[in-house]
Amino acid sequence: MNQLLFLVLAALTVLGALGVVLRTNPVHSALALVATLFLLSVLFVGLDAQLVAVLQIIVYAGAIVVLFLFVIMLLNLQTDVRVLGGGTLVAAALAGGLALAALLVAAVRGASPGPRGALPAGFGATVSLAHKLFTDYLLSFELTSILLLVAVVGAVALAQKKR
Amino acid sequence: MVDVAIVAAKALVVVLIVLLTMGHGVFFERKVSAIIQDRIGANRASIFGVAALGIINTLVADPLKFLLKEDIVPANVDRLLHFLAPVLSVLPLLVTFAVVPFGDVLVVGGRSIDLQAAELDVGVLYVLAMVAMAVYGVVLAGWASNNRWSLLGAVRGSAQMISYEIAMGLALIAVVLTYETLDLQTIVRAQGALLWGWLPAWGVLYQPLAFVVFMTAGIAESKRIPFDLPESESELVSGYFTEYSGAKHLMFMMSDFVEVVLVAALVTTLFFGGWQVPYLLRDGFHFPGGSTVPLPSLAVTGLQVLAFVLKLHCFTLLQIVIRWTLPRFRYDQLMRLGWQGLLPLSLANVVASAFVIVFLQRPAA
Amino acid sequence: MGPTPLSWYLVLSAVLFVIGALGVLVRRNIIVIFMAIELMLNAVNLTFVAFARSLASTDGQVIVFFVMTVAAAEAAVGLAIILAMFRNRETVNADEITSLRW
Amino acid sequence: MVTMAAGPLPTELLRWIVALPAAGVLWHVSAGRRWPASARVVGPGVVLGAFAVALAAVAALHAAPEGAALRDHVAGWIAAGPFQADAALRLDRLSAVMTLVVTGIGFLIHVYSVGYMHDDPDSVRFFTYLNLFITAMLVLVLADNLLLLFVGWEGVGLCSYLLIGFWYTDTANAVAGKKAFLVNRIGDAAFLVGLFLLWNATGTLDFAGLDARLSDLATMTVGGWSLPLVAGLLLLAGACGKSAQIPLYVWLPDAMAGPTPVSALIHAATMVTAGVYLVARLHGLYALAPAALAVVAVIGTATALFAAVIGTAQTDIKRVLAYSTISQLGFMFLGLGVGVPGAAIFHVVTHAFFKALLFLGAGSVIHALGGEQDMRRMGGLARRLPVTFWTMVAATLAIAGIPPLSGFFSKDEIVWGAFAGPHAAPVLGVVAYTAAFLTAFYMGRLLCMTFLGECRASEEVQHHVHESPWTMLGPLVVLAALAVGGGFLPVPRYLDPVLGAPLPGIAAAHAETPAPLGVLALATLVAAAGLALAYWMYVVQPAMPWIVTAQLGGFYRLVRDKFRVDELYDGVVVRPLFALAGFFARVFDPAVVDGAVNGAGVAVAATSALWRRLQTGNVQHYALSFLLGAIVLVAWFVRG
Repeated sequence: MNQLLFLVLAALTVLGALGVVLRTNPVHSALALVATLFLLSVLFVGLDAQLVAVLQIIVYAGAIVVLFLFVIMLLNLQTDVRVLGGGTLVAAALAGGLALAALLVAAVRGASPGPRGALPAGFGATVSLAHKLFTDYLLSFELTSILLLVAVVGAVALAQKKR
Repeated sequence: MVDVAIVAAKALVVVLIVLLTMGHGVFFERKVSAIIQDRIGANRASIFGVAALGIINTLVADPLKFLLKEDIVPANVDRLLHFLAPVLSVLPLLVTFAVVPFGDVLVVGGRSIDLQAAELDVGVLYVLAMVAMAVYGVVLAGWASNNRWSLLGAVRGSAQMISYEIAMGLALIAVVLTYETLDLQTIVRAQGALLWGWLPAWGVLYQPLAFVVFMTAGIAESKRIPFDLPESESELVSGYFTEYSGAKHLMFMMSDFVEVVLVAALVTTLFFGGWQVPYLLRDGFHFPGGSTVPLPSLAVTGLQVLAFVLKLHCFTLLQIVIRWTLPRFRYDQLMRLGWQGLLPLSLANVVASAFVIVFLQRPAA
Repeated sequence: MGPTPLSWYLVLSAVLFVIGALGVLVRRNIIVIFMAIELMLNAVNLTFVAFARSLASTDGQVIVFFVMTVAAAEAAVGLAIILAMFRNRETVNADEITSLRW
Repeated sequence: MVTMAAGPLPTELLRWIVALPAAGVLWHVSAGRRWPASARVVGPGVVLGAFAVALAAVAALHAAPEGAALRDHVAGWIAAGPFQADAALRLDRLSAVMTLVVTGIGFLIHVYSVGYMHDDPDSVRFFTYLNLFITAMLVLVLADNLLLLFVGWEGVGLCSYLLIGFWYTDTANAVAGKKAFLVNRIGDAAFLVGLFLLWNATGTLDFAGLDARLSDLATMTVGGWSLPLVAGLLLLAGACGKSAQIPLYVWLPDAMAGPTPVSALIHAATMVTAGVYLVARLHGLYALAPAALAVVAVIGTATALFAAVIGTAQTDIKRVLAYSTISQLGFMFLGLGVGVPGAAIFHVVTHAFFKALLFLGAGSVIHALGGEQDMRRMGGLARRLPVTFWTMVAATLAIAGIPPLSGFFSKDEIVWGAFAGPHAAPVLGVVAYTAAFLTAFYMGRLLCMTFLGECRASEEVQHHVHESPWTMLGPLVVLAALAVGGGFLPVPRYLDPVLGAPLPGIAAAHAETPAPLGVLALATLVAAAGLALAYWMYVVQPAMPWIVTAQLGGFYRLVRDKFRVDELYDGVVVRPLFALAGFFARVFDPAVVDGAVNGAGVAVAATSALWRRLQTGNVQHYALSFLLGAIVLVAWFVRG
């Protein structure tokens, strides 16, 4: 991907992420999250991951964040009065977060580009991913179905009104 | 440069087709409802005495009125989101048409142009993704309006859309299973085959159940009667767009109709051969009896686009007839239909399709 | 302007991850905390996809698929818990839901 | 004689010998509740089956070269590092004799039990235990290594306990069972230590492996003592417990609390001979430790005399037989000790015949008298119970040693071994003669008091006296035939190949010199004298016992009270132990043990009172510790 394009997208993504964390209104946070996820999906397309990009929109933007919004509306949440947790916690978290950021960037900066050679035909296409899913990752794939089933049952059981 | 121009041209054609069908849809809406209810319908506005069966009224006067009305933004609303909501509700739907093919290939000056605005490997998923995005318009409109009715409408709307998206997606999966591709153009091409030498192998023959489910879910997605609970004027004033007026209100109205056209386009593409004209191949007609009528390539393409637009009109009309025929559901009925009716039905359809496909290895197409 | 190096993606991912982590730590609203968790997951997804591209192997993308599945399950169950909790406690503030302790 | 086809021996037969009674147990446990009557058929049936299979296996053994053994490796059992013990069975001539005795006599007693336990509501449980006992006993005698033998050893101990306390609602029975168990535990502990020693020294517990290491063992020492001596004495302690030898014999008389078939099968014919079998099985080891053998001989002789003396003063018919058993087991130990294990095993066999017969006969009498066991309220039953009487006569003559009945041959071999065996000790021979005389006397006394003279039972009881059913009499007759003719079985010669000298030059071969005629005559004379004295005292001159007891006075009371050994043990062992336990229960446990436990609890509680401040319940505080952990991890990765 073009470096300039990347920088623009990255800046927007970071802005979106900051929006998620800093906006006091949960609906705004959710929208910032959607924007971030959408931008990430664009980055994915730039990384030749078309299927993942589309799934990102369907699953995250189309389902998960809508669910968030739905719950926010159901609980009729308004702008937070007190946004942050206790002062000690915030201070410790900020210090820790900065340390982690510094460490991660330090760890990552020198990452070797890896064998960047020519991409195999159909890289990131549905067929190649599906093939991987149903061969190498078959067990994990089937297990996720169980996970989802459990999640569905659990969510229904939890959200149900007690009789 | 030429490529960019071609893409722009294709996009323009798509938008034109959509706008055309939508305009006709609006007109049908007024006139067909009048016929159904045994009245005359829109006939007031006229230009120099020409009412043109109400076309002036529906396609000129009404939009003008909307556009020229004052844009009222209530106090204490989230202005940015209030503005964004109508855009977000119509934009994803329009963008979806990018992957709908409206013709085969157009051969111009040695160039073969695929008549599909965006050739996407994951077309079907793209459709699902964009349809899913449409929820945001509803949700934001309801929430940003700072109005009880709006919020309730938005909650209803988002729940309804999410619920029916699932059935819609599962119906699409059955279709994908049948054609073994996610590309809509490929799906349409596969429907050009003939069964037993004479019957066009349209998707509805392979997936009748998926068609019914998809159509129902599509109508529910468009939030029109009998699924119009998010706006249900007798309960929620106007639902999530109660606080909208003028051009923004028009955009919500538009998004309803765009959705109608979108459903028509998808049904056409997936189940009724898309741009396919029976027996018409690239070099002309090849009738089952053996007789052929050779046609020039340009004529063939023209026929195909025409056929596509015609089918689009048919299914738009069908949806309008349904809208004016059925009463509104109760909310629990709506949810039961979605979760206990369509969802198990489409699931069973997917499983059955998978079995059939595995046993037959591939469909006769 | 040539193609973007891998490390740029990784730095972006690290920054997103830390923003998400900070969100989890400092916000009181538990729904926002959840969103921040999604943000962290997505930061990791970006790493996977970037490495997949860099190593020309789709395994990274497959992992993203699993991450999404888990995220969906987590969101469903998590929000159901939040709903149930809100019904009992009338609050979504993390520091007011502290009865699970000595 | 079946001639075996050339080729591998049918070793798989062995597992079926054990499996059949085990299957019987399973049947009783699973189906016995629903079809209680089936136990009467299945119980004896599986033992008969085991006997038949054992016969086939012995026939196969016969076809094999002399001294060979069938070995059936059923499964690997324990393989822990260098320690190896397999579930393997072994049939050589020694175990063949024992197996046939166990299954054969066992079958007869099972048949007898069908009649004896006919009216007992718990007969299914009875047959369950009995079959379980047969299973365990077969594991014991067929085991290929000492550890598996120990399993069978404990198994028969368990069955003994269960069967002694079979009528557990009577506290005395339960107490007797517990006593048997605890006394045996003393011996078993020593047995286990002996096993550890042997394994530590040789690295194997297989009989074949042990025999192969004998020459190494001979020179080994433990704590300055000869290892074979120490191991032999430890194993002897176990044998003393199981075979009721001084000082661990006290449980056997009390064990008569169990049903009479149990006394016959377990506490006379089979289980109590396990100690004899063990010493015979390890005769190679004992050959390396003549001092241990001497101890065996002395203990045996002392027990034989001591128990015989007590036996003369008991009035309970089963107790007389119990002391008789102890005494006869003492003879067997004497045989082992003086180096004629073949004769000892021979005596095991004949003793099984006539002692089982005696117990079953006694059972028949008790049955006829409605549960009466006191001989002072018997008498004159000969005409009323003719079959029982005549079979008892045969058994009495056999145990007394009247030729040509079986006891004469086996006992004679042992006593002659004391004079002429490889480790001859004439003093012990003389004592043995005394014990033999007493044996004849108390057996004659038993016979006379029970069957001859006036009947001293109450009118009510006399009225109901009846001969037992044929399920009970049949085994009596068969056993009587065996008791009469069993002496002609060539058991010692048959056992020579396995019980001969394990290593050349360590112990001389079994005494081949036949006993001189004079010795035989003397033995016969001693036996006849004993019987005659009993007849004279209890039939001809019924007043004599009173005169004798009055003359003996205190000594008589001492004998009647079994030399007050139980009281001695009670004072020396049991009470101090109880006192010690009381101290621990009342002082040590509350103060020290509970104090430590509670103290630990208090300490933990105090510590956690500090630590639990970390648990705020706020999920974000926990998340913060996640973050810190992540920082540490990433730092660790980045570090290099």
